[in-house]
Amino acid sequence: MPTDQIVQYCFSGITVGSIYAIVAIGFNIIYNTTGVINFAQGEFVVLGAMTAITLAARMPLALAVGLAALITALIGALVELLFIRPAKQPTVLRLIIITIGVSILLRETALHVWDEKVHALPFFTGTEVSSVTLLGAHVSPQVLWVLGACALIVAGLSLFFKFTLPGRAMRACAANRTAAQLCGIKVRWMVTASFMLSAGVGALAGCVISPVTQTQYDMGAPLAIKGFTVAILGGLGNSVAAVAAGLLLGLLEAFSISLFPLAYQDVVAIVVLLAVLCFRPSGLFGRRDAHAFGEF
Amino acid sequence: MKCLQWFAIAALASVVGGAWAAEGAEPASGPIKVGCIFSVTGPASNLGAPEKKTAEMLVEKINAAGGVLGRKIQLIVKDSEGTPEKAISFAHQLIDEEGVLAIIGPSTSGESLAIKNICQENKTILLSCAAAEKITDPVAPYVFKVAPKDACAAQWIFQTMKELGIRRIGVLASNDGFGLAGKEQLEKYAPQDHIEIAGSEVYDKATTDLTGALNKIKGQNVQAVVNWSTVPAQALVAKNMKQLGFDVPLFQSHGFANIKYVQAGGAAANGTIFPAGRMLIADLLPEGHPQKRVLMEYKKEYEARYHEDTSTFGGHAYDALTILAEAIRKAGSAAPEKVRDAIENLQGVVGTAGVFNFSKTDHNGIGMAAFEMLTVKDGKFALYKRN
Amino acid sequence: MDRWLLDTQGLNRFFGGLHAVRDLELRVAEGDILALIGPNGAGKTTTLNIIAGALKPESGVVRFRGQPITGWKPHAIAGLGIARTFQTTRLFPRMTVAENVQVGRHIRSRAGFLAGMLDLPRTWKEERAIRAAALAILEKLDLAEHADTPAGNLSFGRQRGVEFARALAMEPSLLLLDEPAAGLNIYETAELARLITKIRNWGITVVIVEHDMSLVMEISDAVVVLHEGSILAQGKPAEIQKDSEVIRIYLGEDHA
Amino acid sequence: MRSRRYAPIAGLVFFVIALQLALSATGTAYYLTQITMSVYYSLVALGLCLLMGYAGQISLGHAGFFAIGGYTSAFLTTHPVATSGGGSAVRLLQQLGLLVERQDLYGNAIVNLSPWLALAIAMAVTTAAALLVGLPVVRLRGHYLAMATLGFGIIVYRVVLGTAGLGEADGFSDVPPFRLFGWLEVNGRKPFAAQNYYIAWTLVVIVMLLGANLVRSRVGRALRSIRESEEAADALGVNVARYKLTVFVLSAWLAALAGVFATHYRGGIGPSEATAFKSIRYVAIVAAGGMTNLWGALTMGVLLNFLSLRGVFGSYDDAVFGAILIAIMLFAPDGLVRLPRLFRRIRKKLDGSLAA
Repeated sequence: MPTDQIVQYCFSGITVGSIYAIVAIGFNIIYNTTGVINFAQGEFVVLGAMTAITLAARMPLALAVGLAALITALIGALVELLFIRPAKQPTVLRLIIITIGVSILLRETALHVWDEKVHALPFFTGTEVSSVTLLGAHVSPQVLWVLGACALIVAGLSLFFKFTLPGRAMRACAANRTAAQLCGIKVRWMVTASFMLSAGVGALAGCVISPVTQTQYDMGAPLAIKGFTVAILGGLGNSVAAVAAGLLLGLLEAFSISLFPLAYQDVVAIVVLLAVLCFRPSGLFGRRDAHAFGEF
Repeated sequence: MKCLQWFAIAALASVVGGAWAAEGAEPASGPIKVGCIFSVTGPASNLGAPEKKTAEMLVEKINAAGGVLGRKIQLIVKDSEGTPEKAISFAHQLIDEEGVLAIIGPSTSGESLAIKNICQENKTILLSCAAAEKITDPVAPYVFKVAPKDACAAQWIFQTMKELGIRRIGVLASNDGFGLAGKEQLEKYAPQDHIEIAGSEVYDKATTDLTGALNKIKGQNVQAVVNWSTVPAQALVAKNMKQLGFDVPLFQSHGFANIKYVQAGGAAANGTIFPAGRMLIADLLPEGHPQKRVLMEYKKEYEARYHEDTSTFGGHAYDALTILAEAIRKAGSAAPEKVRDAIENLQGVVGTAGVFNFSKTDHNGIGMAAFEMLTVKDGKFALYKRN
Repeated sequence: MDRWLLDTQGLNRFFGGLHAVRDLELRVAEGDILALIGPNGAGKTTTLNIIAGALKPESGVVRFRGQPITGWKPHAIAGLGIARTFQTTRLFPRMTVAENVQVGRHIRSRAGFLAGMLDLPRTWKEERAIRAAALAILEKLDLAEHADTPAGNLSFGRQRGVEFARALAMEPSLLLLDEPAAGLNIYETAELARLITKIRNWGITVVIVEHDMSLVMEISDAVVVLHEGSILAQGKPAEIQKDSEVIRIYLGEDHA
Repeated sequence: MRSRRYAPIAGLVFFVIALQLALSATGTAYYLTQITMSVYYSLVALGLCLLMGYAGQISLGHAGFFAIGGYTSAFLTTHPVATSGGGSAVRLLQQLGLLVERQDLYGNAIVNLSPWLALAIAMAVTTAAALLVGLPVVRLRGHYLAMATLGFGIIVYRVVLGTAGLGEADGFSDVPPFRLFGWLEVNGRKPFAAQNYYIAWTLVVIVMLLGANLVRSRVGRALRSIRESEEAADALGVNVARYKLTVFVLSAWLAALAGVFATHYRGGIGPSEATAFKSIRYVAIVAAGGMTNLWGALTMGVLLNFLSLRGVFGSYDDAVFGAILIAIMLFAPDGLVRLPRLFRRIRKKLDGSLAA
């Protein structure tokens, strides 16, 4: 394989991988404060992008993206208030089923609010045909936006969780719910906040990738599955590991094309996931005994 | 327990007895029932949604003009979500319960093939909107299709390639009925046109990134890429190729015939070459062209009513309904066997896809003449001319 | 060798850097009530979990009637007739009390998937026997009136009783009790003491981990004091009460 | 005790026969086709109910097993067997009567494997797949289990969608009928509608009989104890891993069996039978039936599928199942079939307080 082709595979792997990583981080934010895996995470990505596309027709792009993230965050809060909070004695099984239901409802709503057609945000810089040459490979400038956004989100979130009061409160809930409650943290509202944050992050991701991947009402679920795969590969709850796992899976998928038909690309990713679940349920980077068996 | 036994005996009797009483003869008055099975939602909604809209619009128009043979057409639309199991269920429902004269659709090949035998056995006319050749090959007397032959589209592409001196190509196809049917035809006709398919990849319709696959094909030193699909990935292919600096001509199938994809592809879509019906270039057609009037009318009405652009697929529903109405008129009756015979004898029916000429052995009725080679210039469709 | 119903040799278990059980040599004589005591973190529950198969030791051997059972799965160990209760009661809350106890008959009955589906007369008979045995045990523990109540609806004390009934339904030869008196009031504790003595008199050996000293001293035949994972002292209750080392490290700290 | 257990089954038989008679008497026998299809789907729900409701193990991949059954049988019974010049294996099959000669729609003679042999192979393949997935899956809980089973389903979907020999996106559409014996055959054509209605229900009645026995047996209790507390069940001598694996395989069998019969009945199968959403629908059905309730799963399985197959939900089909999932989990965790019981209990209480 010539070097420029290898570099090209690397770039497409890293692009796809960082998209997965952002979705996985969205999973982790909610998982950490609530112990819930929100199967509707992919829908936040779609909602964010769709809203931004609608808004972008009426206002500057940056404003549209910001507003879309805000609106999606509110939808996230609404999802928590309407569907998660009222669940009594929420077992993991029940919460999984509820979030799956939410995912289906959001998807169908998107279908009927928008339509079945494909939409895309305009490129943030340049156009469809612009490409940047890096190490002998060609990439779209939007890819750099995706990578930048991913890095920014990771950095922003770690600052948020380390240095801000709400961030610390959310971490406290993750570490020990009861103790957090005793310290006067309103745990219930922290859960709502985590849904908002995660929806907002998802929406941002949706906006950055929309020019490259395009957006359609039903692309949420496949994205969510990949994001979930990455979250587990990295070890549930560990966002830095999720980035590493995302890039790893992206690269794996990119290079798998050179060996297997593209039609089996998902199979490769999921076989890896099943193998990890089988042998290292705590993820590639997690401690062997940590999280291995969540309570049911 | 006694009661149970009587039940069992009665039930057994009705089982051994077999079929229930035959349906009554076709009523000579009242509306003519036509069933539609479209994948209005689900993975093939880009086909089914415009088909449904078109069918509803056209039936309204026909009925407003007094219907066919003085009878109104009653349309019963079912959303199969692109799944054969629902298509089968709806086919039974439409035939047994509604007693429809004909079924228009399904939108996808898998569904059409799944209900082909059901329609044939029940002597209900099927006018499929899907691509696969297998729908009308081998010919089943009651089964027709209106979508143009993939084989013709493939031959048009290869002919253009030969003119350009292209010998070595890469093929991409979506993993759905449309894409696979096209890929099959490309592979079938490539050898006789002396074109080598150096690499081919099949991708999921929901794919969001094709740079990997294109990179692989790029590594095969091809002179052109053919993409065969109906899905948004058509714009993605164009974009990804430009991003990769992969500078060879991009050919697409007639599935590209939707201005949405050109818009989604933006500047990257410019220069794409593809075969298509004349719907997209209706305004460019000379005044005397047989399709000009039909196409302009359909376009105008559809766009006024639904505020969206027409697509080839909506056109399929238009053609199917037009053919059916024409056949009923010719037959002078809505009896299935007479209408069927009439369709087989239809000649020169002008539709959106072209001029249909059916025969006993050709239940598709449309050939090479259905297509023109088009290209994209400055975000608009234009006739392709070698320069 | 067969002198001991249960014995361990050189048992070690770590949790990260913590050496929870250190070269433990434990011997349980048949028919005894043996109490495992010690301050928090002494490794009592860990030892119990290792015996029951819920934890694996890093090294060492557990023998039951001379047969090594180290590393066996809990269900296999249960199959030998070693029953246990948990520190926090683990009933099957949405099953009735009777059903809870019937699960206790699992190792004493045989019907598998096929037999269960076909409901052969033999299975049917076995099922009747299971139900009868379960009811008999509930009767013995004065819980028969709650037989059809979902176990989760019972009071805390009764739930503990059901857990005992469930364990006894196994007809165990060894019963491991993990802090059975925790959360009980003095009347309930006295009741518990009588029950445990009764169980011993049925011929069941009991190993009990307990903090309640008066209970331990009242009922046990032998006491083992653990400290930082190893045995500090062992002997009759009266001897332990006099052991100055134990008083200093264990009782002394408690009283300080 | 026993007769009480079999009374509902007798009631079901009674209902099934009465329904068919009523339909043919009123000239609405056309409903039979869609009922038959729904009954096959409810078989999957019954298996999932055992796994999810009783043993407490979620599976988001059961459509995968349905597809494995259906596709294996479809592949084997449509793949022509070369009789001329075939090896000794072919001759052996011929002597055993395991080859079927038939004519296709266009009068060409073809020789295929007997559907009975195909059924046996389909079940064997399913067993292998269930064991392969089950071995790691029995060790997992909660989200991990959900993801692993979801992943399995996606793999099956991708493989049937991406493999040329399995028809790719088009699937199979020319699967022959399955002659059970004599004049009895699994066949979707109109003259066979009534007997196929009974074939499907017979399967369900047998499964209900075995299932109702199982859940009340020693094994059923053990399964529920696993759902309640794996640790306690383990400590009582229940071989948790083996029970989980066995019930996983059992429920996979039911799904695959439904797949085989439904495929022969409809004359085909497509990749849409293997999608993740299909699996989620089965979960929704079991949830709507009240999770730990075989009768609920059966009722909801037949009812919801029947409505869906008739297109009652129109373009909102998916949304309906999503809404069911949420509503059931939030407001009626005991399922829809328990609602009347809930009302009855409330009324009884009211009556009681009035009488007092």
